[in-house]
Amino acid sequence: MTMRAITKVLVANRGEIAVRVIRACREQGIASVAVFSEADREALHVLMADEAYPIGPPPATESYLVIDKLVAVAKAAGADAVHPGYGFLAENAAFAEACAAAGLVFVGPPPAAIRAMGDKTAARRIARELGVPMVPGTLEPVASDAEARAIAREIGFPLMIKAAMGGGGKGMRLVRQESELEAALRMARNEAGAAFGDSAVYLERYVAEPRHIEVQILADRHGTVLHLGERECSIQRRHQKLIEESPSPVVDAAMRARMGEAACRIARAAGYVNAGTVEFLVDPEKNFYFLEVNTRLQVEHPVTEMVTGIDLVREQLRIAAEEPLGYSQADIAWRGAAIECRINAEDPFGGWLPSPGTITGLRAATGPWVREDSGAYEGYTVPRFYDTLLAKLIVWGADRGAAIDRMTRALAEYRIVGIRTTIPVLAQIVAHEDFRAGRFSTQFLDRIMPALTSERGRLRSVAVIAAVLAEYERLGHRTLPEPPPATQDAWRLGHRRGWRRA
Amino acid sequence: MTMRAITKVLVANRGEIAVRVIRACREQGIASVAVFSEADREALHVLMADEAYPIGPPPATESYLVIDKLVAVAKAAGADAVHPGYGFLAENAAFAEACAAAGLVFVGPPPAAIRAMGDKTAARRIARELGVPMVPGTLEPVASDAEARAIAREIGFPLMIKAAMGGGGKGMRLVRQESELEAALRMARNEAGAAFGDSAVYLERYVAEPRHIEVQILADRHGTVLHLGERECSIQRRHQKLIEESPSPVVDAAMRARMGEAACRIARAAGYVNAGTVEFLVDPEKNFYFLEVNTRLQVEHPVTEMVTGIDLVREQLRIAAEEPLGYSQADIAWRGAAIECRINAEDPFGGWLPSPGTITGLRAATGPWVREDSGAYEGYTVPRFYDTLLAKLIVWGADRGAAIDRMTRALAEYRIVGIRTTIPVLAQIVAHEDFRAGRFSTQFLDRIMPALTSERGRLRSVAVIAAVLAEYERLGHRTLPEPPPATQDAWRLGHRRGWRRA
Amino acid sequence: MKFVATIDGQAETVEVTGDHGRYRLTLGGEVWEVDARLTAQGIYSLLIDGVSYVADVTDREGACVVDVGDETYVIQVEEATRYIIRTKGGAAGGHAHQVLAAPLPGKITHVAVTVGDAVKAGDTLLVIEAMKMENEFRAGTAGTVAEVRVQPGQAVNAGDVLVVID
Amino acid sequence: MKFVATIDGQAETVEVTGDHGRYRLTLGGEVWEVDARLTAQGIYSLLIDGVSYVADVTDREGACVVDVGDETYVIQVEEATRYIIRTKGGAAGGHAHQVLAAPLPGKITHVAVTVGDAVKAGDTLLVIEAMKMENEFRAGTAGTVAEVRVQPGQAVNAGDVLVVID
Repeated sequence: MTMRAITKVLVANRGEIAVRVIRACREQGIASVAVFSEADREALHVLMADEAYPIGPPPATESYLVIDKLVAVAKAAGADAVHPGYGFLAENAAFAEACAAAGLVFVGPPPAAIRAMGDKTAARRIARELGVPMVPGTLEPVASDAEARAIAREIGFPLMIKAAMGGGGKGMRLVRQESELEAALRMARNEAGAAFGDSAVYLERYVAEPRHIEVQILADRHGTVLHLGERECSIQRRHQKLIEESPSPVVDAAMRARMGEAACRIARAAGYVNAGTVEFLVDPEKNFYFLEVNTRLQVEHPVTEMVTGIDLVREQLRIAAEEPLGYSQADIAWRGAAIECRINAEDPFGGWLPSPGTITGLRAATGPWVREDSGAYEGYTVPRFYDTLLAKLIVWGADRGAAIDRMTRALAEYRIVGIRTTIPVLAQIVAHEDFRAGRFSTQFLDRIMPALTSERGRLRSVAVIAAVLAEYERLGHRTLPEPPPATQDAWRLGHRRGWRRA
Repeated sequence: MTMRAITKVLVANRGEIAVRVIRACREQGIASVAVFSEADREALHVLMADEAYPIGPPPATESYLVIDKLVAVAKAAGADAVHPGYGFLAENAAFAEACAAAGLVFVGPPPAAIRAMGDKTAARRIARELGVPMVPGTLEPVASDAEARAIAREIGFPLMIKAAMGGGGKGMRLVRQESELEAALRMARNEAGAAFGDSAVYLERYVAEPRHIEVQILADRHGTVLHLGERECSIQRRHQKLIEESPSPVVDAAMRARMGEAACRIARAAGYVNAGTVEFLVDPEKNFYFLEVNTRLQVEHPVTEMVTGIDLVREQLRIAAEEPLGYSQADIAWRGAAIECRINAEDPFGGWLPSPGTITGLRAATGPWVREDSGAYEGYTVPRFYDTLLAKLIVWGADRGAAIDRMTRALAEYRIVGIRTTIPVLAQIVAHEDFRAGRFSTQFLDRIMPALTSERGRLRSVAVIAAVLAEYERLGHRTLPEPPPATQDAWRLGHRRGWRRA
Repeated sequence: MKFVATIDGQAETVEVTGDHGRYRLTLGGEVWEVDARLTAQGIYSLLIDGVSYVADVTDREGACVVDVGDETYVIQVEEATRYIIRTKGGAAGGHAHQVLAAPLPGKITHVAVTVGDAVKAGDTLLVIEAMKMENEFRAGTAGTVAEVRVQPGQAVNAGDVLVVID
Repeated sequence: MKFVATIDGQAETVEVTGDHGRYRLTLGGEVWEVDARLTAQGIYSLLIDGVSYVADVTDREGACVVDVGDETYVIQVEEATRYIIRTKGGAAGGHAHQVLAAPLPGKITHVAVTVGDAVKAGDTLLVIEAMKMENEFRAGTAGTVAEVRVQPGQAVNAGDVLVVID
C-alpha cells in the first residue's frame, strides 16, 4: 500500500517527543536520526536514536530552529523523511518547504495547509467563512503597540494576546487593563520569538470561565478526514496545559459529533493532511467557539491514543508515506477514560519558577494502565535552555473515576529528587473534589492555587513541629509514648504521598 | 452495593504480584499490609505497602507457607481481608478456611470450590461428569512408586507427571520411558512439596505438539459467571510459561465462545466464585481438552486485562466484598492484541540456571502501550529462595503484528545488569518467523533453543574477534580504515539489541 | 521551652509545653495542639485538628531532615538561648537590606529599575528568561534601589546577586 | 599473528592475517572472513558473511569488555608467546581433572555418586535446589569420582567445589 517508502526519519526535536517518535519508528522498522545542541549531548533522545548528530550551540535559535542545519544533517545521514515533533519548527511552513525542496518527506501537513491553518489569524478568517462560531478579535497580527492599543480599546478589556504562529500557551498573555498592555505585548513577543522564531501576535476577546476543549483530526492524502474525539485541556497555569483528559466530562456523544464535524469541515477547507488539532473554547452553557488549529502532533496526544487504541505517530508516518488511513469515522470507537499529567521542571509553590538542574533520583510510576512518555532519567541534567516538560504520566481507566484513582496512585509512586517538579501540585489537583466532579474551567488552577499553597505552608509547619519535638525529646524530655507492642515489628514507609491523610 | 466492606488487605505473597495487589488496593482506597521473610526485608512489595511485618526465615515453608503466622499478622494489623496472590497458599483450601475462621475475607473462591477444582484430580472427575473432553490419565493422586509404575504402563509412555495441588509448571515432568520414572517422580514431588506444601502428583497421557490455551473466568456471589476470553500460553520452557498472549492466534470467535462456555459450565458445577482460569490443551486440529482449573489469579492475567479493559484484581476485591459484577457476557468486548514476556532471573543460554544476585543496573521499557509489572529495582538483590520471576513486560497493539513490533522495541529498551535474565531469549523468540506466524506448540521453545544457542555462540565468537582485532591494532597494526567523514560527527549507540541486524 | 527552627534561611521561634504525647506549640503566632507518637525509629505520627501526619525525622550533619507528605525539609533546630548566643542577637539584629539573588540560571531579558529608584512592594525589578519562560521578579518590600549588578542580555547563575534594595 | 583469548575461564587460540579492514581469523577450528571498520572511538563495525555486527570494545583493568548484540563479554587477549610464558605451557599442560563447582548458591537436594564410582559423560552427579527449581548437574566427561565434598541438605555458595572427577 505504501506509495512513498519511509526508511529513515530525522527527528527535528528533543526531549520526550523525540523519544516518542523514535519509538514509533523502531516499531515500524524505520531507522531514526536524532539531532542535538551542545546542551543535549546526554539527552535521552540522543541515547535512544540509531544515529545522532550535533547541530550547534544551546540556544534553540542557533540549533533546533536552524532549518538549513537540520536539512543538511537529514541529507548527510541518508534520511528520507523529517518528523518535526511539536514546538520548534513543527508549524513552520518554510521548514516544510525546505524539506520538500531537499527531497525529504515532511511528516506533517503540506506547506499551504500550515500557512492556512498554522497562522492563527489566517485560520480565523477561514473559520469565519465556514460559519464556525468563534471569539471576536483581530483577523490579522497587530503591527505596532499603537495599533494594538487602538484595537484593544475596540475589543475591550480584559483581552488575550496570542502568538500568531504559536501554540502550547507560549507567547500568550491575559491583559486586564490598558496599562498592562505594553509590557504584556513585549513579553508575549519575546516568548513567541524564542519559541517559534516569529514574534507576531494577535488580540482576542477574553471569555470568562471557559473550558479549553480540542478535537483530534487525522486526514490522509486520499480524501479521508476523520476526528478521534475531544481532549479536555482546561487545567492550565500561565495559559499552559498541565492536565489533559479524554473524553471531556462535559462532552456527550451528540456534542462530540457536532464538534468533530466542525473540525473536519475546517480541515477539509484547508486541504489539511496528517494529524492536527482544532481547538475550541466552550462556555458554561456548552456553546463551543473555534479558537485555532495546531498543525502538528499535540503534547497531549496520548490521551486520545489510550481511548481510541490508535497510535497517532504511527498514523502520521503512514499518512506521510501516502498510505490511505484504511478505516472510516464509523470505525472509531472510544473506550474508558484517559488522563495525562505533565511533569515539568518547575516549582509550583514557588511561582512556577523553572527548576533546571541534575536529577539525582528518579523512580517512575509503572504497573497496570500506566504509561510514561519521558525524556528524563536518573542522572540527567535538565538544561536551562528549553521548555520545562520532563515527562508525561498517562493513565487509562474503565471510567473517569477509575482513571483519577489510578492517577492518584501513579503520582504517589512517581519520585524525582534533585529538582522541583509539578508532581506535588498535580497530586493535589487530582485529589480536589471539583476536579473529580468535573467542575472546572481554565481559571480553575489559578483559583485554587492559594488554598493549595496554604496547605503546603501547613505541611511546612508540621515539619517544623516534628523537628522541634524530636529535639525536645533528644534533650531529655523522653515523654513520647512507646510504640504499642502490636506494631513493634511493623515497618512503615513515612514517605507516602497523598492518600494516607486521615 | 458493597455487602461486606474491605478496608485493609493483607497480601500473603511477595514479588511482582504483591506489588500488583498493593496497587489495586491503593486505587480503591484500601490499605495494604505486606509480609516478608528475612530474605525480603528490602523487597519492593515491602517498600510499597502501607505496613509490612516480618514472618520468619527465608525458606517459604517457614514464612510464606505458614498459615498461622499469616492469619496472626492479619489480625494484629487490623486487616479485614487476605489476598493470596498466586503460588504459595493461593490454592490451599486450609488457608482459605483459616482466614474465614479468623473472620477474614479470603480474596478467592470458597474452600469447597478450591477443594473441588484446585485438586487437579478432583477437577478431572467433575469435568468428566460434565462431559467436557479431556486427556486420559489418573483421577486420583498416585500413592507409591510401585503404583505409579503400574498405572504408567497402562497409560503408556511418554507421559506427564503433574502436581495435584500445583500450577505454574512446578512439579511437572515429562517421562519418555519407564527407566526415567522413578527419578522424575522424586523431583516432581520435591518441587511440588517446596512450592505448594503438598507433594501429591498424578499421571496423564502426553499429547504431542499441543497448544496450551486457557480461559479466564469471573464469578460473583450472585450467580453471574462470565468468561473473558482465552490466553495462549504455549511458549514454555521446563513446562513453565515464558510468553503469553491474548487472543490466541488460532482461536476465532466461535471457538472462543465454545471454550468459554465449557469453562463457565465447569465453574458453575463447582460453585466457583471469584477469578479463576480453566486450562485446556488444544491439538493441531483445534480440538480442545480440559486440563485443570487454577483457582486464583494467573501470572499472565495482564494480557486479558489489556484486551478487555477489565481490571481483574479490582474485580477480585469487589467480588470478595460480595458486590455483583454488574455486567453480563454480552458486555465483554475484546480490542487488539496483548503479549506478556516473563523476565526471569535465569540464564537461558546456560541451561536456564537460576541467577540470583544483585541487580546493579536496571532500565525498564516504557512509552506507548508498554506496561511493566515488576518486583525488582536497581540495587535490589534477588534472593535464592523464591521463584525466578522478576518482572512482566506487557504490551498492547491494535493487532498481533503491532503487538509483536512493540514487544520487540520494548525488549530492546529493557536492560538489566548484574544478573542473567531471560531478556535475550525473549528477544530472539519474538523475532522468530514461526512465532510471528503463530506456528507453535508447547514444544516450540525446546525445538528452537539449539538454533538460538548456536546464534549466541556466534555472538560470542564475534566478541572474541572484536577483542582480538582491537589488540592487533593496539600492537601497531593500525590498518583499520578511518571513519568516513560523513559519519565523523555521528554518535552511535553500540548496545542496540535485535533489530539493527542487517 | 523555647527553640529556634531555621528553615530555608528563615529563623522561627517555637515554644513547646506539655508531655506524654500531648503538646502545645506556639509557632508563627499560632497555637498548635499536637498529639504525637513515635511509631518506630524516627517516625512520628502526629494528630493535629484530627488530621493525621506521618513525619520521618532523620539527622544529617546536625540538621533535621523531615519527610512529610511528599516534601522533604531540612531544618536546623536549636534551643533558643543557644541560638541567640551563636548569632549574637539573632536575625533581628541585622540591617534590613533586601537582596534579590537569581533563584535559577538564565538570561536577563529586562531590567526595570536603576540605582536610586524608589520601589514599592510588588514592583517589577527585572525579568529572567529560562526554559523558554519569561520570569518576572518583584520587590518584596518598599525601599530604594541601592545596586543593580546586571544588564539585559547577561547570563546569570543561580545565586548571583542581581539587585540590592535599601 | 597468534593470540590467546581467555573468556569464561576458557583459553582459545586465535590466528589473524590481513590488513586494511579485510581480515581472516582462525578460531575454534573455523575460518572467519571479517570486514572490520572503526566507526568511532572503540566502536567496531564488523561484516561477517553479510551480517553486520556493532561491537563496543573498552578496556577494563587490562581486559577487553566487549558489548555486542545484547551481551557483554569480558575477554583477556594476549599475544600467544606471552600467554605460553605466563602460563608455563598453557592450559594443555595441566592434568585433566574435572571439577564441578556450584555455579549458583542453593541447597543440595540429591547426590547421585559416591567416591570411586565410574561415571560417563551425561551421568547425573547431583541436584541443587535454588529459586524453587531442581537443577541437575551432569558429568562433562567420563572418569572416576575422586571426591564428593557435599551431602544432601547442605547449603552451598556459588564457586564451592562439589565433586571432583579424575
